[in-house]
Amino acid sequence: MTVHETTTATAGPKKARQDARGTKVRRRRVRAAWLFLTPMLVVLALVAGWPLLRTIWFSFTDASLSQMGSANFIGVENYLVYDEGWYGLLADPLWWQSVWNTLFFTVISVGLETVLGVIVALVLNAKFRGRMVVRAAMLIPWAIPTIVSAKMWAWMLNDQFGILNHMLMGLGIISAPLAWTADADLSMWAVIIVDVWKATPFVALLVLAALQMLPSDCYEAARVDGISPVRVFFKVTLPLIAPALMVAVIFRALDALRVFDVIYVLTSNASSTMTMSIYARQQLVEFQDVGYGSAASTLLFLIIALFTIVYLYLGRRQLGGDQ
Amino acid sequence: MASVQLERVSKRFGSTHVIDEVSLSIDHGEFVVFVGPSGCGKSTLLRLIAGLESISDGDLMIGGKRVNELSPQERGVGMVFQSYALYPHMSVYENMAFGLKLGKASSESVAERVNETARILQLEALLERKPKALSGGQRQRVAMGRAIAREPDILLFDEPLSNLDASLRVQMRNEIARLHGRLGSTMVYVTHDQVEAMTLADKIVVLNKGHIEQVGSPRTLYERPASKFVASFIGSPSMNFLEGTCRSTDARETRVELKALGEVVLPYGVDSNAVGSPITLGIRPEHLTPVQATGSDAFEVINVEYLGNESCVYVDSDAEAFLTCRVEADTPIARNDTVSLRIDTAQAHLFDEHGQALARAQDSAL
Amino acid sequence: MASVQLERVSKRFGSTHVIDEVSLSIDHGEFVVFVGPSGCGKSTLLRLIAGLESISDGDLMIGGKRVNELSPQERGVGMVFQSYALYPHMSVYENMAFGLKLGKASSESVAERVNETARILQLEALLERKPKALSGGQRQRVAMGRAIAREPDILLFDEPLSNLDASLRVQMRNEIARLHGRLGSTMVYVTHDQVEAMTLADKIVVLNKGHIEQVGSPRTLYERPASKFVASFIGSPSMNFLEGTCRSTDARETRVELKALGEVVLPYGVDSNAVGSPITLGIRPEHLTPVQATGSDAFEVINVEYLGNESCVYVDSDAEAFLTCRVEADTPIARNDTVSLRIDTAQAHLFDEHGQALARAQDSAL
Amino acid sequence: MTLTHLKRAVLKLGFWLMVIALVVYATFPFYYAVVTSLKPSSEMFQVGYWVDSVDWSNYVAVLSQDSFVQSIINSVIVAFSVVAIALLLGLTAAYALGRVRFKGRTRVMMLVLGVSMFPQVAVLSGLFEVIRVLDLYNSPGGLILSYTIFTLPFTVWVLTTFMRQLPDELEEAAIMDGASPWVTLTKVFMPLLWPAMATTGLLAFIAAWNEFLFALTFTLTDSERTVPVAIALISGGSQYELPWGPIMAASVIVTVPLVILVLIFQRRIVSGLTAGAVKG
Amino acid sequence: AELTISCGAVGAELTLCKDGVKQWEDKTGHTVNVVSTPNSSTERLSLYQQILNAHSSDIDIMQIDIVWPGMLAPHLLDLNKYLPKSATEGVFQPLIDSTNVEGRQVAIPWFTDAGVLFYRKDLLEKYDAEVPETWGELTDTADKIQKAERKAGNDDFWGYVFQGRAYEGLTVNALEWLASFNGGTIVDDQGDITVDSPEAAKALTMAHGWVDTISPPGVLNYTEEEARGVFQSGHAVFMRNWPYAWSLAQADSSDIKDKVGVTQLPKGGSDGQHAAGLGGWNLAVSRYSDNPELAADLVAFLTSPEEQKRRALEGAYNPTIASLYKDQEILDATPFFGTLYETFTSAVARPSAVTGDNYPRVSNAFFNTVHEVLSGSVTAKEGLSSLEGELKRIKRRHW
Ligand SMILES: Nc1ncnc2c1ncn2[C@@H]1O[C@H](COP(=O)(O)OP(=O)(O)OP(=O)(O)O)[C@@H](O)[C@H]1O
Ligand SMILES: Nc1ncnc2c1ncn2[C@@H]1O[C@H](COP(=O)(O)OP(=O)(O)OP(=O)(O)O)[C@@H](O)[C@H]1O
Ligand SMILES: [Mg+2]
Ligand SMILES: [Mg+2]
Repeated sequence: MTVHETTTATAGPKKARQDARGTKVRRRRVRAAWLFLTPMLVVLALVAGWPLLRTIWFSFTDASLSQMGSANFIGVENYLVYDEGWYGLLADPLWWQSVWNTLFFTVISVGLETVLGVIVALVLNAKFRGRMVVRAAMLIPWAIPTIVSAKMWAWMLNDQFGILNHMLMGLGIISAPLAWTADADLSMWAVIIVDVWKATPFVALLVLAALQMLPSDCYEAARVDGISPVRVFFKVTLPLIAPALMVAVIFRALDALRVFDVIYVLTSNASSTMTMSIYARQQLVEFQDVGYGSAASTLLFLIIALFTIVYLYLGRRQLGGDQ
Repeated sequence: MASVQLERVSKRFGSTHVIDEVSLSIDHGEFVVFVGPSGCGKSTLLRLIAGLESISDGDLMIGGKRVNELSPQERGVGMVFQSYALYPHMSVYENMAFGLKLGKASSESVAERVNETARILQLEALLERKPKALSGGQRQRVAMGRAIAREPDILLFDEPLSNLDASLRVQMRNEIARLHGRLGSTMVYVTHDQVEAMTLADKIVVLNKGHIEQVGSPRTLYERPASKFVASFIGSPSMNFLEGTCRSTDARETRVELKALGEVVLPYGVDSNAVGSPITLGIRPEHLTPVQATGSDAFEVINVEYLGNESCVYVDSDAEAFLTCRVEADTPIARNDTVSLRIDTAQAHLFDEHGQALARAQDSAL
Repeated sequence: MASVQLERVSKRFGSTHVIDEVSLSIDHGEFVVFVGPSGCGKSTLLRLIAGLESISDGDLMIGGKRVNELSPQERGVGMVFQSYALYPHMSVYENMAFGLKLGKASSESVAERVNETARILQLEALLERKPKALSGGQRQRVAMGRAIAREPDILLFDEPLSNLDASLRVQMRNEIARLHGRLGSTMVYVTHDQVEAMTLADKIVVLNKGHIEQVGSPRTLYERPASKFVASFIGSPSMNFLEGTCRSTDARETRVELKALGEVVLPYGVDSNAVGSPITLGIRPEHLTPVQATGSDAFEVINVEYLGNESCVYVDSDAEAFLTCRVEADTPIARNDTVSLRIDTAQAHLFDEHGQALARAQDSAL
Repeated sequence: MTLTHLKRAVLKLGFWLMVIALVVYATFPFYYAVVTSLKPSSEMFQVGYWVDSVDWSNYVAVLSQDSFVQSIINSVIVAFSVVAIALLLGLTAAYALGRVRFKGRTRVMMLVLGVSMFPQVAVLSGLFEVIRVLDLYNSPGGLILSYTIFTLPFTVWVLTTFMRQLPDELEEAAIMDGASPWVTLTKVFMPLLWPAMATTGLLAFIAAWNEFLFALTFTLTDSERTVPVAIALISGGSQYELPWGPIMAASVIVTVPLVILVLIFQRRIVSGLTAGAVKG
Repeated sequence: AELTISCGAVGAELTLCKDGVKQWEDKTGHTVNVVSTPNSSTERLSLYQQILNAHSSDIDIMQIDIVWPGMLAPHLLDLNKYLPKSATEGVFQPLIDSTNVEGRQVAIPWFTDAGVLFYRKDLLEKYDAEVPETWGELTDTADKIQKAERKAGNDDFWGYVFQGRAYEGLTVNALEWLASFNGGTIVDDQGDITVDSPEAAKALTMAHGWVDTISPPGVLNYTEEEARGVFQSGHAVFMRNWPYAWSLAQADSSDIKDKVGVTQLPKGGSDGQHAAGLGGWNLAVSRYSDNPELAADLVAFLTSPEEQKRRALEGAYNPTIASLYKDQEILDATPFFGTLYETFTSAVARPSAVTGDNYPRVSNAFFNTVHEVLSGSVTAKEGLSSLEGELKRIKRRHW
């Protein structure tokens, strides 16, 4: 809203700028805003502050699970060190492989989820009989616990007694059963299929909410103007739901960049489906190497942050607010 | 051909009857103005014609074809919404160009048309702004620009000038008239502005509580209102009404005994059935002249309103409401004066108990 | 004490100067009307007074206290928004009661106050409806009800009656006047309606492009406009302007040579510096009378507009624009007639090259 | 006329085909889970689209465990508390972030987002320590607190986005009516944000309902565990044997409340809430 | 006092444990809480580590995998200090070795497991084939029967299924192959890396040859259950699995009831050896326990011969005490225990003790390499030599 904050830095003599920045009302409003923010920030600091700082700290130590107390500071050795050949995270081809896998997975699955989610949301937004039930039905994939749904899909994707192969073969699309989760070429796609299936409702629900909040009267104008629904969608609906869609995509992308359980349950942690999170977990949990694992987590954090910032920068107009 | 026929069209919202068996015929190229009290159903009627609301009952024909079930785009209408309904994320230019691009117009001709419309509406300087950064009147002009830039067969205007200042309103009114002349399209126009209604309309439709009170040319409505409602609604300040009784009537004159002003003789005859029954005499402010009080029939002046070009004198008539007289701006009459009232009897209207105008004997067609 | 002083108040949106060093003083209990062209900054000025926009420069005082930094509630203002801004999820009743309840009024007195307001605004039957199910005019009345129910010290109205029909508007106008009398609160009112401005205002402020053109009583503005802008803006149809040259002036009369109408003599003197320089003569339509053409100075009638209570005659003057004359409704003049024009010279105004009114010699105060 | 009718019919048909396709796509795995859960364990390794004979034994087995029922109760408590906290804190924060322009707003937004950028395993042990310090280990409180780490950023962002879209004039009107920010938020914005709140609430609820890693790590005894852990702990006779039937039955059981919840919540996801508010 | 024990997950295992605990409770009058833990051993491990790292006393006694003692040792109690020597008497030596870290007895073996070969008696009979003694024989027989069965219309029939997913199970499987060819156990007792040997290459090349010929391509993602699924639904003739599959295959609802045989895993060649991967679970006591003596006592009770016998009888859990394999009662209940005695005594342990903390890395590098070899993305030779490099790299951090 424009109350008391409208004087922007674009123009106007210096005095005015200071004046506007310093007004009591504005200050009071800002104070109220911080007051409103505080509970959230306190809770977040409480739950996230220590764990995150700790992770970052450990990434510079040689801590291991069995001797966490006696961790030594080793600088960036976990990241990169020369000791008759390069060692460390940045020199590990598996890490780079997992970065690439993660990005591939994220781009493809979030892309598909977005498109599909918008389509589903449009359908759910239409008025028809039984809409309630369909809405509930569409949410089911998201509602099933990931560990269960991943197992369920593992079951359905099973090469021998999986129903998917059975169906595809019944339809004559494939002649021999495919080893969805074992075949290095297919396993990533299997994971993507499952993730898209699972996360589409998330996008759909958010977009649905955005669709419901649209101003209704300019749609009437579009109808009278005789604009085709497709054009209305791209020129009116899409720009108007863009902020919500962007947020949905951000959170989906964050989840996808940190993807873990689906892959963990569905495929072996072979290099073809190794993601950054799995890599980090492997180091942290399976290999007991808290230092190295924390380094991987921190790097993962940095990569995500980088992407997020780029993404937000590109989409800043959609999100409105700070120009 | 863009004629519009409504045949016993009704609209209900739940149990509220908003439009009640309205029948109306609008010729191709005609300019029809809807007037009526706030909430009487004008916008609803426009929305029914546009196809934005479903018709509960009755038929709507456009160009002779029943269109009840057609979508707005199939009806070939354009509309200026009372609530503007601008696209919030588009600039003024885009708002106006959006509907145009559809017609596969080349982008040059789109630009040309939009710029021309913007010029007419004096929006040239604002083309890059978003609706949020516009004043109320500017938004309204954008809403109008959007509809007229498309030049559709049927144009529906819902109070398109209500938020403009008087001089801009006059200009816009002229532009609309010119547009009507140029396009020859059918226009349906809702307004609360007396002057707009009178000057633009080929035909004025007076609506009241969802039904049509009277349809006619501006002059007919003003000079021969079919009912007390129309008489009071058209013309501002409103017509004065005086209760009384019809004493006698013949072909040439009618005697009426008024409670407040005593007996007056009107120079025309009315339906003889009215004799002896209660009657209401209507007289417009400009036909009621206050003069220096002459003895018995003296009334007190409650207020004198100066309007610049004229003044209004409010007189306490002992009747239900004050009587309003329209006088020159620099009238010597002041508050608390006592005045007599002179009625221009030729301009007086008579209404029966039910508010219907009494038919004049050998009334010449207007 | 709810007097309002603006001292060199400015407002900028980015680089757009919307309000430019406006100084204005409004007394306690005064009724001030803002008028001005669409987009001139009226709403912005109201919003500055309300505290909804920050003041870029200058001081705003309420009751003698600088309030630039106070929040709206501390200023004790109520406002009717041009865009209504109704709470869409609340019924009409709740919309009006919301502010009252926040004011910690007892629920009984809230109900009483809301019902009374609803009665005044003729909204009783709609109290349970949501804004969505209201007509434009009904919404506007709710917006007004919300502000006046609270009876604040300062009431700001932004075009509160623009979507109402003429007769309702007259009633509402009277209600506002009555409310003003009863509450004695300071009222600032934006309108495009000439009649509202003239009848309600103690003082009219004419705004143009963010600065004040003239402040004065309705009569002053109408009869002694300080500039061509004010002259053209106040009064509808607008004043006619004729180009010419000042030939001579003395204490009692001024001779002006008009391009279109030849020499006219005005019965008052002006600043003698004007002699010899180009000049504009302004004459209101009601003071320009078309008469049967008498030889040489004959003009063609372009159009005659019938307005019910009067007619407008548009005459082609060879000057830039048409000349408008206001005549009786049943004028015999018709399109394409030729007419001569008679000027009521006592009512003519003179403006210099820059559009400023020429000071009249020994001008009596109005 | 007939042509338009035909066109409309075709469009309608296409629409319904689409609906059906989407429903099948979304629910087939669940359907398959239901089918599997109703099969006796002997038919487990056979592909079958239908249930020939209904066998409730898996359900009986699951529900007869007290701890499973208890875990559903725990999940309900945890998920509802998480949603309540997330919505409350999210709404207030969204008001500040979406409606007030102040320096550092973007930074706060990014900070909030940053919390969701670390992999869960990385924060696990730190969070474990925090929870132990706060003495919330093995109690619903620990889960409720830890779940805010992923529900809160999401809620804050979504609500902020939606909050920004509400017309400015409404807040201005509230200000003129003398409403404090808190009243504006609760009385004016909240009712208008129902679609967004129902959505985020639902998503947060499901996220909390389904969370596994924290729930596993921060609880120890059966009486404190939540549903996903309970499901994960269902096992067969030996380490390697996966008891598909009971797992599927349990999954179906815990999904049903969610479906009901969706049916309830989605009534709030209605359109046109702001219609009629402002002109222009 | 109150103790907390984590043993097994829900199911028969848990019931057995609870029964045992109950007896101890009755005997001593203390109370014991039994908490269930995730079925997946990695998840269980990370849970333990969370708790142990927090020095929490929440769990006193833990059931830990045979490969974990090396990792968890710092957090575990030296049971020698609390228990008499007799507590580990008669236990298989490899198991004792694996639980003794730097002289500290950090856990007591509770039950054991070893890889065995399941085969379809009926099919071998039908096609007149012998139970294979070497991998070569197995390959031939499997191939033959698979071809014949497919011809007979059994389209998705396969010769041999095992655990090929890149996970700990593959380490065990591949270790068995290597050992059966005398290819060592990746890292020897001294900690030297021995994996890059011609024998190992041979073994892996052979295994690679199975994929998509006698083993389904999906085997690369099989764990125990997937393999059992294929075998138990009658779609394979041979299967490598743990003994647990026996009782399931013999269950009434099984398709192959009474058609199954169990034997030792084949030798690498005529000069090879039968090598079974060693699995199993131990009981350990947390150092942070408030009642270490009691906890140790409970461990001793649960691992006592009597208790192990009960578990063998009621749940077919393989005892860790050699003498119990001669117990007639046990042999009557589970006849194949006798045939497997050899297997258990000669089972090959994974090099977890010697690599300690680094075992998971070693195992991970190993099964990843094997998986790559199996899926054909590298040859066995290349894979092993790069594995050696990788292991050296890991060893850099000293094991
Ligand atoms: N956010 C903004 N950014 C830039 N310009 C703005 C913004 N808001 C308003 N304006 C401009 O400021 C000027 C004054 O606006 P304001 O709403 O005060 O006009 P107004 O006098 O109320 O007009 P109207 O009679 O049409 O309502 C307009 O020209 C408008 O375009
Ligand atoms: N959705 C609805 N449900 C119930 N009544 C409605 C609904 N929409 C409109 N109405 C009522 O229908 C009547 C006609 O509304 P409409 O908008 O057509 O009035 P209008 O003539 O355009 O009035 P105005 O001049 O005030 O714009 C009004 O009394 C209004 O309250
Ligand atoms: Mg309307
Ligand atoms: Mg305005």
